[in-house]
Amino acid sequence: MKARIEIRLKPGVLDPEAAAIERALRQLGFAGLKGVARAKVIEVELEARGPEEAEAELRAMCERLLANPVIETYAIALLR
Amino acid sequence: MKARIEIRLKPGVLDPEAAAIERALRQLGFAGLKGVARAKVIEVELEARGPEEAEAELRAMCERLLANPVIETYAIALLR
Amino acid sequence: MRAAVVTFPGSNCDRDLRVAMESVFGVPVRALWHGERDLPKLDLVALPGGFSYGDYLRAGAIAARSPIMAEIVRFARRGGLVLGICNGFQILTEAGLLPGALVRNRGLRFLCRTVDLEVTTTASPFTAAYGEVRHIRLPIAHHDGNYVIDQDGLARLEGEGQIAFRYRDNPNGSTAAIAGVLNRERNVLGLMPHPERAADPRLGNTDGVPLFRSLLEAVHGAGS
Amino acid sequence: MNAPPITDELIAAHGLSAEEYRRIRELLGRTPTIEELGVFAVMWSEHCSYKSSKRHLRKLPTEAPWVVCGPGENAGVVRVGAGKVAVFKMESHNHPSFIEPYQGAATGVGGILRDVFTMGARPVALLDALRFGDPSHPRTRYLLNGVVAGIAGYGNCVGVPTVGGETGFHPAYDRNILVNVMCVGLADEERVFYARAAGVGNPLLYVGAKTGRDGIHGATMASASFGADAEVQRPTVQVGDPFTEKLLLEACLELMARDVVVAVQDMGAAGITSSSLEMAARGGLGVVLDLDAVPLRETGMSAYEILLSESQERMLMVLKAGCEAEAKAVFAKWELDCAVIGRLTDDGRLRAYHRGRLVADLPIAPLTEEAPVYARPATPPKPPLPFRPDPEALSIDPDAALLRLLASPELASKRWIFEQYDHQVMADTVRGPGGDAAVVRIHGTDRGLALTTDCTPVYCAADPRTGGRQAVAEAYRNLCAVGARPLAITNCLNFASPERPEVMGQFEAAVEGMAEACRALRFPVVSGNVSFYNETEGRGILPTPQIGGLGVLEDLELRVDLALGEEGLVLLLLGESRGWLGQSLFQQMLLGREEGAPPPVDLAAEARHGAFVRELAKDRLLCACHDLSRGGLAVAAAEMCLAGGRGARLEAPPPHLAPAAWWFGEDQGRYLLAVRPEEAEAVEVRARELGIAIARVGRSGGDALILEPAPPISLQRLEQAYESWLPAYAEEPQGGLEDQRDAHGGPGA
Ligand SMILES: Nc1ncnc2c1ncn2[C@@H]1O[C@H](COP(=O)(O)OP(=O)(O)O)[C@@H](O)[C@H]1O
Ligand SMILES: [Mg+2]
Repeated sequence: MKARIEIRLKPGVLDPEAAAIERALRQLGFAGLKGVARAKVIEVELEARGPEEAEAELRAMCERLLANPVIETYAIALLR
Repeated sequence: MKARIEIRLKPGVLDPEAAAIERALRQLGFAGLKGVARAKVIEVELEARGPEEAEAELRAMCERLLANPVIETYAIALLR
Repeated sequence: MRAAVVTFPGSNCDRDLRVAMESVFGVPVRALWHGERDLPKLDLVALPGGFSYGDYLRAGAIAARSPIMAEIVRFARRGGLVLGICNGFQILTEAGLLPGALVRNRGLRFLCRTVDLEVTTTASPFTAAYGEVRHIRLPIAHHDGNYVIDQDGLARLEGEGQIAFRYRDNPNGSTAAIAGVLNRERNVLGLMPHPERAADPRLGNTDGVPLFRSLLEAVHGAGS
Repeated sequence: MNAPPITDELIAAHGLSAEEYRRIRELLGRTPTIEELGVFAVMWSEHCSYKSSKRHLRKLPTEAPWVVCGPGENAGVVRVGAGKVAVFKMESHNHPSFIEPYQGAATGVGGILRDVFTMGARPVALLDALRFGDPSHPRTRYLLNGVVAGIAGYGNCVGVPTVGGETGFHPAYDRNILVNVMCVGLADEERVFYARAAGVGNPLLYVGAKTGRDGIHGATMASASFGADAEVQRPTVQVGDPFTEKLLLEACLELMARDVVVAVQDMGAAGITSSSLEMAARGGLGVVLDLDAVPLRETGMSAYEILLSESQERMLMVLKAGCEAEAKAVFAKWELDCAVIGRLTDDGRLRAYHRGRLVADLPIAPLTEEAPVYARPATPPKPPLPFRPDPEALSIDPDAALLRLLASPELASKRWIFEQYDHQVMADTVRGPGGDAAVVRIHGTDRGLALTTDCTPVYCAADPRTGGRQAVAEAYRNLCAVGARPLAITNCLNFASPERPEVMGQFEAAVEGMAEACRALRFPVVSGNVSFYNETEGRGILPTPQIGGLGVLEDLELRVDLALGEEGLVLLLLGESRGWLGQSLFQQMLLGREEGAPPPVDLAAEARHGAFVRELAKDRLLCACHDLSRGGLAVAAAEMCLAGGRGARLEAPPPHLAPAAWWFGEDQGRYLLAVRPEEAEAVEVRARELGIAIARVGRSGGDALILEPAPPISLQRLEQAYESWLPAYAEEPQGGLEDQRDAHGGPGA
């Protein structure tokens, strides 16, 4: 089974990296740019008896290691 | 117009962070784990006269800054 | 010797590098701002360590697209000497002046310590003065010093003798323990260790001095 | 937007007491606006007002001929020679680091850096004093990793070397870790800037990052103890941007080198509010703010949010009128936002306008100098019960015991931590972490600053007064041990809730102990910080008056190191050994107890011994030197051997002392010196003439440490014991939320 976990900063949390990328693109002359945001994707391949089990497992991975619940949110998508 | 750019390491380039995540998950007891891969997502909002122009612009952003062609590949998806 | 050190927003070893070069070269070294679009007449341009643009996106990526880098690429293509240390090395790979790329250390942590190195070639304007001394110690201080290059690229580096320094005890997972590389023309060097932090007897290590002396001799001839 | 009515709940949520609210109403002669309530809440918070500590801090000596500026400014200023001054301070970021260790620690570094460069000084060194809970506590590993990475991530990027610090573990910090960071900067004496506003009509220039909704009410958070609901605090987490800080640092120093800046203050706790108020208050002026001019990162921010935001990497400057364009050009070069957001007035009031509305109109004095001050009830600490070990427990095999101590969390090498810190950037670090005091060259000279942080919390818990004296004395000793002349200290006083009389009793006693030591050692306090409310559900930390010491080496050539480099040196033990084991690490690690009184501190002897060691250093008689602290003689000898890669043979204990007392006693005021054999006698004679106890205890040589009559311990085994614990512990996989929930005392806990 494969899954994608997408992790991003909660709204309102400062993302200095996104701001720096936006500034750099603008300086390179991309005038139509209106905003930049970032997320990380973690793709996991795992064995599970079914989608429920997989989802529970993935959620546990996020809560225990992958996401920092204080400043980040995550979304899980099972690919199959 | 909004777009998502997904950037990942080329196959064959070792990703020490993905390796560390995999190791850590395993040590936390996620036994069914078979593999971990990572990608970064950069979401861009831009003004463009149409999807072609947007796509050309986004491609230029990737080539000129967002991706390092020596080790990375990128994929662009227009969201609207 | 006409030398300059470039300051990018976020560079933090620019002063250190100027001080070290001045102590060996015996002449003032210019400070160049990253936004400048013309280079003065120079023999050597050095890119210092630090965290240009916070190392955001990828270490060295944003700095490599600074206005001054276009000039430096031109300068290098004409045969000018270009030295990149730590973040400067990252910038040079991002700018395409050196092959390969630098990614996160294998241990994922920032690492600051003094390491044992092998001077792999003295056939370059950066390393000639090491002469018989092939085993040196220099400080490292980086988070993204893990040098990656594909098999073909590595074979080319080895075939052409472009590997300038190797770690004796690979601290960051670099391919073939590479700590510093030359371009094929041998006028551009990038290295992760910090010779400028080992150029003052008061700090207890002078193993970086021959690197700067090599440059002086390359420009002015041996015996200078 | 409708302003909420000022209810009792709202007042309590702002951390104001009913009595304080009554005073506010009386002062204003009306009900405050919500913005005004917010301003009072932060300005009268413990964090900003020092309302519980002020009366006691006055007891600390703050003056000496070399002190240029004592407490009260952003940082203390002392003369260090060659026309230079050192500007330094220590600050805590305890609560934020427990909630989000990486960002909490990172923004702590950012804040203390700004305190120093605000004064026109270039930061040249950082030190971090860290206390974590029991290593076996489920959250400790996660916090350790996050805090260290946060300090590294910020300090390394800004490019200021982290040259030293301290790291301790104790269950009392399980739910209240301590992250104290000290920053030292250098400036020309005549170019120090103060946060004193002057010149009615002068503009207030806002510089740096845009304002977002970060850390609103961080200052009140830092003054509230944790309940079971620490999660509720989450939205206030601030994220640091060291890149912007670096630009801000360079831009401010560039501007301050010109003649356009009147006063500067960083925006720390309570952001725009406290920075503008404090500058105006120091100059006896008023200020009018145009909140619409503040650069914002988020849309729809209210006046309340703009006034109280704690977004990082921001500064407020009073400029000379007419110099706005010159200032703006400098900030534009560094790609930083800046805006004139107000002016100085002569009416002693803070007035803030937002969208054409006057949202706050407050007299400044009651918010600052005249803020409430409390004489909180205090119960004096109980004297500790004596430690009466049974004699059998003290006849031990010193080799096995030593290996246990070296591998203990308290003593084990902190290399795993300090190798994550760039301790060499700026190329002036002469001695980085791993010695008694770090030594940083004063750029362009042959002089050096010696820097250390010290505190022994178990001593302070057993007897706060002695603990306070000891912390100061140990800092003094660490500076002397490298040959430096101690000049002054900064401090960070970390305690539990001041509303508990026993905690106030600890605080008073510790401050008195510090004051005695500072006076006796001519080692004044020039800056500092108080962090109260380090407790969770009534369980407090050990009293931790963390000291940051600064000294000067007139000539770097005369620096002494602890590394035992040569064969055949004579080891001399300076100071009296009575075998004090009360509160010792030996007791804790080998007997599993924390009993008795801490070792007494004879301040006159400390001063005498320190001066003597400095004299010996000046006369180049010391080949190596190390002070004795936790773990006593055996540990000091082992650390010297490890640092120099050379063994030593130490003679058997004198007959009147039990082996454990001799090898591991923690009597104060002692140093272990390595001298050339032909000079040993001269050193002994000089000591005796001064009435200082000195004894030959061994010789250097070989590749093992021998504690007679025990079998030799090879350097390899010593190193294995010393170096293995921390990396093995820290790099085990970390748990995440589950563990955090547990630590927060979540459901069922
Ligand atoms: N958190 C830390 N950051 C940097 N250096 C540290 C840290 N913790 C410990 N060290 C370094 O490790 C060495 C030993 O620390 P410590 O046992 O506190 O020394 P001492 O007993 O001499 O005060 C010192 O040089 C100190 O600077
Ligand atoms: Mg210490």
